[in-house]
Amino acid sequence: MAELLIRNAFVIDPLSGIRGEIKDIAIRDGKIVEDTGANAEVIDAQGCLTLPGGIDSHSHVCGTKVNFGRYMSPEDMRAGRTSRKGVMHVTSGYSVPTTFGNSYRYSTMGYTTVLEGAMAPLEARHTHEEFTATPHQDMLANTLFDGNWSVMEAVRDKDVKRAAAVVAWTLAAVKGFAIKLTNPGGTEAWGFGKDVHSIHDTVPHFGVTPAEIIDTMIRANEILNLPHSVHLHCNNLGVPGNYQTTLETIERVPDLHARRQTLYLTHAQFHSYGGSTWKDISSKSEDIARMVNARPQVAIDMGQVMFGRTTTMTADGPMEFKLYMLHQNKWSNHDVELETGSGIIPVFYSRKSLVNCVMWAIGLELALLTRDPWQCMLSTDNPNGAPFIKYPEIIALLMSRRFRDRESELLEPRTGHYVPLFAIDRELDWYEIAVMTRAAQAKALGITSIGKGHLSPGAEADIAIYPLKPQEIDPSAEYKQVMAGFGKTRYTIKRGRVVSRDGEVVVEGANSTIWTKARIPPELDLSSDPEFVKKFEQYYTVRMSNYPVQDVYLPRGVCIGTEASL
Amino acid sequence: MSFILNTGRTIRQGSYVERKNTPAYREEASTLYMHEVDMLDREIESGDHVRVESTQGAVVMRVLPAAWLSRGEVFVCLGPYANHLVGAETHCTGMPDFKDTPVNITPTDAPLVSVADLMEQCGGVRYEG
Amino acid sequence: MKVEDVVCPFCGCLCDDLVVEVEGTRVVSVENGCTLANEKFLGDNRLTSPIRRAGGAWQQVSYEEAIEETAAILLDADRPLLYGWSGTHGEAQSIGVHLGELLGALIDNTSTVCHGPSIMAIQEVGHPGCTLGQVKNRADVVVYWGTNPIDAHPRHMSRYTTFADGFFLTDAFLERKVIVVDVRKSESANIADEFVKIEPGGDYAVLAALRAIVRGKRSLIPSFVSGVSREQLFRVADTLLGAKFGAIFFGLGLTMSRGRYKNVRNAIELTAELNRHTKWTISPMRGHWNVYGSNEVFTWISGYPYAVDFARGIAFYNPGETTSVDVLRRGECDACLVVASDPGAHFPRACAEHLARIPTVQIDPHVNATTHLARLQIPVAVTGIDAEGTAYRMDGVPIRTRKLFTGRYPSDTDVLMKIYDRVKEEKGHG
Amino acid sequence: MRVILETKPRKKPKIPIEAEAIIPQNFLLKNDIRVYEGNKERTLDEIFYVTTEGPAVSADQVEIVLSGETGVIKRVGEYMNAGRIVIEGDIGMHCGNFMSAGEIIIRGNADAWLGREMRGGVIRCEGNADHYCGAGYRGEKRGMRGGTIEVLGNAGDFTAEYLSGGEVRIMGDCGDLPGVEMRGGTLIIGGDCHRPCGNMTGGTCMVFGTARALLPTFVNAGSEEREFCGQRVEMNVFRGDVANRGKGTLFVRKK
Repeated sequence: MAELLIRNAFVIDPLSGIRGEIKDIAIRDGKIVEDTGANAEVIDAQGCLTLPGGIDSHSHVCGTKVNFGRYMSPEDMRAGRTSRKGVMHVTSGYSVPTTFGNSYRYSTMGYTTVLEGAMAPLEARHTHEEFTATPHQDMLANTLFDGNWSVMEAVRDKDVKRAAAVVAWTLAAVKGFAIKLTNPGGTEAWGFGKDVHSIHDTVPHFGVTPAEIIDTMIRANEILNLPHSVHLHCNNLGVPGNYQTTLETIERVPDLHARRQTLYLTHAQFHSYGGSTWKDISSKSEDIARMVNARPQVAIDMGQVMFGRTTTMTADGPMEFKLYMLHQNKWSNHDVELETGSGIIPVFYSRKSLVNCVMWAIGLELALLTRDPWQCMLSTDNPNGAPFIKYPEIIALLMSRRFRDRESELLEPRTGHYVPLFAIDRELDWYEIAVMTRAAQAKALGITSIGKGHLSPGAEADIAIYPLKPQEIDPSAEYKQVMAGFGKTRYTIKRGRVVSRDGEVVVEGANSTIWTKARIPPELDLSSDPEFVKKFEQYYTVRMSNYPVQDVYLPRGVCIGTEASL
Repeated sequence: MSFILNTGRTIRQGSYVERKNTPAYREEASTLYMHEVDMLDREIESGDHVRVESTQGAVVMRVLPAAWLSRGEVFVCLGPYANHLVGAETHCTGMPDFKDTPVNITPTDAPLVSVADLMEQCGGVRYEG
Repeated sequence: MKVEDVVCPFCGCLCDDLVVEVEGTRVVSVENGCTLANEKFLGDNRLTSPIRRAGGAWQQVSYEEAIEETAAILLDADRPLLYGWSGTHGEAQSIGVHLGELLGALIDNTSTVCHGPSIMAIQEVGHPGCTLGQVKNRADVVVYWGTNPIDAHPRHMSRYTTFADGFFLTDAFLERKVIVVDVRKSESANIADEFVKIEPGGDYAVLAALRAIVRGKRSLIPSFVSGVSREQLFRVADTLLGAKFGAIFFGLGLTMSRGRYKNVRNAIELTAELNRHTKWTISPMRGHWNVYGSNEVFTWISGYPYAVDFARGIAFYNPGETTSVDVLRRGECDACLVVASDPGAHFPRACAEHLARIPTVQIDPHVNATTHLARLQIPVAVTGIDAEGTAYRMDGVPIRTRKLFTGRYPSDTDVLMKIYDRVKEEKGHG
Repeated sequence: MRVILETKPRKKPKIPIEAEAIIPQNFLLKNDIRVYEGNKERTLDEIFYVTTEGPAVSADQVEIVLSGETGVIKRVGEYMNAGRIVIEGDIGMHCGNFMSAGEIIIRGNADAWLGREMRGGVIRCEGNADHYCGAGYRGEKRGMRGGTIEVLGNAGDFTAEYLSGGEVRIMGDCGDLPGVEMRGGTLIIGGDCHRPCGNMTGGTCMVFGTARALLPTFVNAGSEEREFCGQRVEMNVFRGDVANRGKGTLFVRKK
């Protein structure tokens, strides 16, 4: 029996209602327990900030397009390289690090669970292969349904049960976790070089609208009783004036779930633009936040942009092409038959660019203007807004008005005219940061019941101990210390075992992959539906029997089973 | 040099690729395709053996006519015979000049050699287990 | 026993609809396969046990001895090269990369003499591509440039392009236009709607001209560009612009000819330019069935798709410097492990000579040209026949190959893992 | 201070040495200088006979002289910012990578990537330079950005690829695609070359010999006189590369 006792920890555990108190944490066999025996190994936390392991509910770290981001960018690979050392493998890359690079960096920051934001079902095997090479985090995969022909046909036929059946079959087949819609309808239109420009545009050939896809999938999701809600990347990402689309989308969301949101809107920053061109782009964060505040059924993540170079990558193929025409740098695109698309381009967010400054401000504003931190999660849509290694800096900006003011002096001078940020006094506290970086994620993803995001007995012993003493420092003034502290834990503990210490990775690690399987009545099982099978064999280029991801790809799979309400 | 050697895949080369020590592979990999007019010029008949020489080395091949080539170009499927002629200079791209090696071609009575012979010429020891 | 939906481990098409009949430890028939597939499945030219060269003769050795000796050779080397990888499954490739980092070795895959230049071009300008089903279901114009699928990828046209009916094209052969561009009139050119014959080495100029035409600069174009008439260039450009969905597939005619990756870059930039008007994608015709997998695996572990040098602990990449042909030509490496490929046959003579000079170990099921150059060969199971594992199709779609029977050979994974463990034992964690 | 490094005989002489530590500023600081032979780390005196003469108080007073089998030594002068390196014979790849100031003299030939991503200073190669002289790194958008490279002999293919500042002067011939992707700076080719300036977007290239296989996507913009080695030469002026919305200038000697 492996036992570990953490003493004198300054614990914030929002899901357990602990808002900051000195406590001991007892661990046995990877789980939190009431107490340990006399022989437990002891870590003295010395009053340091101790939180459940960080959870990133939207990040791009594994799979086809992420790896293509590496493949096409030797210049990014050489920008961050470490040698093989001890238990650590070689790492390369700055904005799109290698799998081990991602894993070690997340681990050093106290993150123990990461959701890959977009997995094309046809290429799911690839995502799972990379998951196993990301050893320090438990992984989950959002599964793309935005351009899924079978879904759109069900939507057209107003057959929500059929849509649910497609989702159930696909998630189980590809070992996915949740429904992801990226620019719903737009990725199919992009198959012929087109896009949709509002939620009421008709998707060519299929005769459905993004709004109908979103509505149907929300209901299908709840019929299947999946742990997470629909995870939506709204239409019109990055387009000036797109906040209208975002508002319209949020307005439609019914309140269907008691314990979590009904719709998760990811990287909200990219969807909160006013103006009509890049010249008059402005922040509409106040409108978005007001809407979110009024709709507890919605949760968002920030999609914060930070200055510097990065790589953008998304299933939103048409958006990336637009971005390519602006930047004229490299452009990769990868459409996936019957399912979705994707695009990748490198970008540089500059303080000299008004547009970039406005984007930077919007992310922070959304976090500061959303009243309930459980509704707004901290993210950069890694690596789209910035690599996730910028999280500590974002935390410091949210906790310190002084830091924001100091930053404002470095921005393009007109920025203040286009954004409300510098009129906002709010400074987030330790508790709110704890919510926004783990507890809210666990709740939003629906994984608290498998012991994620909290430290109550029975929970997974995923713990981050930061070299920060909340009782001694003033984050508003000492923001640099906050930044440094969140950048490198004293200890990151994964399933009861110390995996990194003071920035040094100390074990090879072995993670789990969390997936969902909804049980549906046999008559809705598509694997024996002649119509579905026929179309599959006709239009896909792989045989249906070669499509599902075999169990061997999930050496430590954790399946969350649900019963569909059908 | 009077011809440009182009190399590429053929379906027969692919078929025998895992049986490189068989006569069938040897036959395919040592076949040199040449424009018929070039053959006439040099008094080469279909099936004749020729000595093909580049700056890197020389190897005996068997000529077949090809209407699909331009004059001055010859084609040999990729493999050890063609590679006996191709240089290892890559222009710092990693890729040798597989598509444009200048060669001289002269008729010969010498026999075709086997893959094992070629590898022995490179310093290897033939395995015939 | 008949096994359905078998995945073919020959070319990058990775056809997965074969029906293979197995009797005991032998394949007796193959349905749906092309000639190449049939030869692969029915082929019976296995090396039966590990062999070692002792002076001028060969002797059989045990697997244990062979593995021990391989580890010793690699540990003894100051600049070992681990080459090949495209003919095995991803799990084995992964062990290979980790072995490389442990040893401080150079590791390279067969892209180096295949689509390496395509990767270099993609690293300059990106890659607007798609999965093959997009082409099958949508493409009304298909271009094959410097590639001859009929010989190299025999079912490409019937599964994905010319003859493949799709969702938006119910009679592909009639509705789809096929253009072939090559320096020679290949078999594939014979069935094209339009054949563009280019002078050798002229691809770059022709692609540049097409880019200019697509941008509306027709007046600039001389009457002939590398042997192609202005009229034909205009006609081709109009076809490209008139497509609803176009797909370019290119081969070694671009990557191996003069200009190398700059040819590919020009083709990619033409594709990007065309996307301002209509939908176009471009894809390399990858050769080995799992060469793309080796690029993927190398990339997620090391950051680079091929030609990775771990000599300094970190991963360093620079084709031309860290590529196998260059390293062998310069006589740099002092030991070589060849896995699932045949550099003896497919590298220039000077490279084969260096392989013969240094201790070369080959892990491969068959006797091939490299066998004669090696000091040691360890036979393994053939992935897709008596071993299984992950492969990536030419368009990046990962498919799990099947194991049709359990034979007497260990898999690449088994052998490599033992070598890795042995090396790790010697090196420790440090 | 003068540091003389003469190579020692090695058991495996073809294994390249990586010696980015051989730069004047390092010898001034008397760092424990390490080089690499394949995957093995070596002290400087395992590879070289080292002689040091005289004092120096700043890096610009340091001169390093390399002699012997130096053609396999890579990365000499990388990140050099002052002083002088003289190579008596040939030098390996990547000599003068990222160099920002100072001077490198090569009496023999230079291997590939001479002055890769150079920022400033002077490299003078009295023999030939191999491929990618004055070029950049894979995937980067800029090659050499400043300084001067002068090659008295010939240069290989892809010379000055992605050149974006400074001057590359090749007195002899160049191979294929010199100035390809060029976006700034000046490339001067005294002799012949093949397909100059493909896809260029900016900068100036002058070819005083014969430019073979000139690409069809350059617009003729008249003629001008230019001076080369004290001679006035009548040049055709081209703008391009039109395939790439380019605004570069290519001068080619009139026949």
